[in-house]
Amino acid sequence: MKGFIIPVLLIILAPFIGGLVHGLERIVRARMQRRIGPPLLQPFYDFLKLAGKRKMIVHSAHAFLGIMHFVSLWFALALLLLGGDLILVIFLHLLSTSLLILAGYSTRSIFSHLGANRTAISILAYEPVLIILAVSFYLVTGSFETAAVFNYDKPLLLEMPLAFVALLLILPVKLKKSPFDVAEAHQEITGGTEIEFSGIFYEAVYTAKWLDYVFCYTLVYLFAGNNILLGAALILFTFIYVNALDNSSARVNYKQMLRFSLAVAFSLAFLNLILNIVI
Amino acid sequence: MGKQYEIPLGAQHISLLEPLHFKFTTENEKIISTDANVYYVHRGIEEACCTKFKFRQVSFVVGRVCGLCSISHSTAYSQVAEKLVNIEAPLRAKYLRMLVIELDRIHSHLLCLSHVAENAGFEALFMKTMQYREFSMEMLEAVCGNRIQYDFSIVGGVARDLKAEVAGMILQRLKTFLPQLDELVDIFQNNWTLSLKNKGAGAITREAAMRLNVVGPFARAAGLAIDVRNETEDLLPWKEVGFEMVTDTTGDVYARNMVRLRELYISIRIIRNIIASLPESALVTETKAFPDGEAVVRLEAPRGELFYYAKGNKTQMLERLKIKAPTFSNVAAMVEAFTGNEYGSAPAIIASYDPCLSCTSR
Amino acid sequence: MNKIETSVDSLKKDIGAFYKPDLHHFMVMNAVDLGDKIELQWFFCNYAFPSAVTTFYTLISPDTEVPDISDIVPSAWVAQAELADLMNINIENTKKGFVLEPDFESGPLRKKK
Amino acid sequence: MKLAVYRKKSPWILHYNAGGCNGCDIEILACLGPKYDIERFGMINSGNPKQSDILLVTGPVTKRSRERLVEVYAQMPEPKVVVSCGACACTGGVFRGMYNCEGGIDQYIPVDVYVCGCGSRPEQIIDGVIKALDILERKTLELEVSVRLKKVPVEENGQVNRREVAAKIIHTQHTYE
Repeated sequence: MKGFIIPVLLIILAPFIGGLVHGLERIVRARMQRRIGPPLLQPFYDFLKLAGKRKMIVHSAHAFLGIMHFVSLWFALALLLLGGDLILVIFLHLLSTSLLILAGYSTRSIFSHLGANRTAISILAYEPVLIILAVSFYLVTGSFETAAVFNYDKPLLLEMPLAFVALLLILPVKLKKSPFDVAEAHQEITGGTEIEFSGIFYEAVYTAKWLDYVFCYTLVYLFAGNNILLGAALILFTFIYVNALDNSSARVNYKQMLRFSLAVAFSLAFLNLILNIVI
Repeated sequence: MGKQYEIPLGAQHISLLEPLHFKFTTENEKIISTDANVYYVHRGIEEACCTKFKFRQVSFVVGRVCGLCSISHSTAYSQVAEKLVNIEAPLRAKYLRMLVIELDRIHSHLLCLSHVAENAGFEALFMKTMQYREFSMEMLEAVCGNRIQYDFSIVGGVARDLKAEVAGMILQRLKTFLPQLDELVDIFQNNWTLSLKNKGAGAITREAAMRLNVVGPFARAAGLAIDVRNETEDLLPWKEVGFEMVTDTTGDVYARNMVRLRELYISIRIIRNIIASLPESALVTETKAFPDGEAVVRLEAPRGELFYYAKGNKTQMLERLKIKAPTFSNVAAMVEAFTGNEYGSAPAIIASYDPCLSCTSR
Repeated sequence: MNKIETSVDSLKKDIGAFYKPDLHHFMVMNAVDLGDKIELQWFFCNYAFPSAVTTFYTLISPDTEVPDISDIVPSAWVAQAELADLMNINIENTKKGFVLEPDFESGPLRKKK
Repeated sequence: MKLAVYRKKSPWILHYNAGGCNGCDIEILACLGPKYDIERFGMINSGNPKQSDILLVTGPVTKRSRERLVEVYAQMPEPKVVVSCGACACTGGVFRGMYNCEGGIDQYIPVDVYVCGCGSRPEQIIDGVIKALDILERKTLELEVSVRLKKVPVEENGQVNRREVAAKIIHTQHTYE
């Protein structure tokens, strides 16, 4: 029973944890830029403020798709933490992103369309690597279930180091950080798909970003097996790496991103897969 | 053939400081043609200068044409008015004008560079450049009394003197700024992702620059050596204080950044030479004459050649004042240089033109 | 300032004979209202001798159609469009409305009668 | 739970230049930099009208930018405040009375805080925004209650006469608590 309580607690608290991570990240980024930065609870202040704003919607389907994006992402996260099938988790995650893309296409704003286009392209950049990662996990642990990974007694990092590097390379795409934040690209398309959301409906998209943090860092944690200390160390390392990369690079365009992630990250993951098969 | 999208950029957009509207026709995010609307900021200053303000007041009004290069505008106007009333500014006033113009150039170029960095998605470099830029704002405040809108140059001379302790402070701050500038050059030159974004983007050839009469760092980056400071005219003795032409060859965003950064070294040298050899004389040449005849003046503002034409009729009011701002000459080339680039680079390209539309439309 | 007089008919011929893209730099086109006539000016300067400004000028009446020089000097369309609006003169191939809004009386720089 | 308290802690800024000289705009940019760092108050330069709370406007309203100004203002969801930065945005400044200027943004949209100066210093702008936050907190949700038609629509030739209906709507005054 004890092994059941922690995932459920994590699932319920996921938005709070994600918000805290986001707040911490804003402080870390500000300190890296020699600024003071906002308070730690700033994302929650934003959340509560947005709840009190007037609700303006473009059309009801658009708002509904935004909320469903949040809900389905939470489902994907729940399944990941409860030890579900990794392939299913990845495809649920894909579903939630597709809902956001649909929302982006459903308005008439050109920036929203461009954002949806670019989100679709970034899916193309990171999704193959995630699938190969899932297959590698299967080859090592003998099961697609994440429960098997959580209970695996050796750190997976040592068995599939190249896959971890590949994951590190695609994380900026997923978390929308420079140099691969083409889907959000504030200076080019002012937020892309989220441009037409406002008030409480923007909150859904904003909170979904927090869930994405928890989702990504859980993926990182998978590499530690059942070693909690190593997992925490990996998460901390990834956190600092992502922010340092964000602060030391400009945004590349989507073609360069696609080329880089398919040529480097994908081939690293594939090489790792072959090594796992051979050994 | 893909589907063609029309992407509007402006009049309100986060990557733009001022209202400016571009309409890009794109195919798979590649820009095919561009349409520009640059006259959002037209206020009618030329008319007001000839009907509402006396000719001595106009130097304060033309400073408000543009907040970034207000000293260039008021200096250029002061010079053209001095030509009309047949006086010459004292030598010390000329040196002080050059000092403030160069300080202003440092702040303007650093602002442009930080804006390029932000529009390229490099937030940390934006913050760094803005931090280093603050010193020039503080120095301008110490010399002129205001962070922007200096009202320093008046008809006949300058309004304030340079105190010895302020001069010492400038030299000291320049000493701390120099290693910071080296650091910026290093980042702009060697950062890999920034060069992916900047190299080859928004390029213009030397021939096209000549054909379209481009001025300023935009032209110098393409290899066209045009700089009004290179003239040996007696209006402002640039060559005495160590001016040197900076040019590059490729004409893309990267070259424009490099030209701006290298010009900063020249500006620092000029400021040091001015402070070292500041002549003693009066600050203002007094006269009671009224403007008569017509005159033209050219001056190198941070963005390029500034041109003033004035005509007087022996009264307090001018007959005609024509202002040609640097960006005005560049509009035609700006529209052309987008073609063939990614839409993703467009904000960085716009920032690298360093457009000043309040100058252009007045 | 080196002033050369020209006329509306011979303008394109004169500028075409004078202007060399690799030698001359077109700065701006200007107009001054002299009451019943308008003085049009075209300013050029030389890359090699930058302090020498050459001006072509001509006097026209307000309803004359001015030839378009943008086939000789490609960047001249900006200056022409601005002047057509602000001075309310007719320039060949130039539409009004580039600077001013349609609801505004044209020619704000003209002398008030 | 009173949500109005949190408006004060997370104001998102939208900046629009309605025809100024760029002086105040670069000072707003300087506010974002490390020396003044307005992000420590939770402010973000959001650039998207639909997600902003504070509209920072600079410059006298020129004839071509006035429609964009009103449009940007209308796209922002309530509660919202408007801060006019600089002498030109407040009264028209040196440009007052020029033929293409309207002289002050309060001719078109309601202004809550006027920040003086030519150009406004970053300290002044931050001070003005902090003042605007107090006003933002006091704005009530009554602003967003849509006005219902009290009377039966007038039918004329089988069609609703919208102009007459609009004339008969009783406008409710926005009130502060």
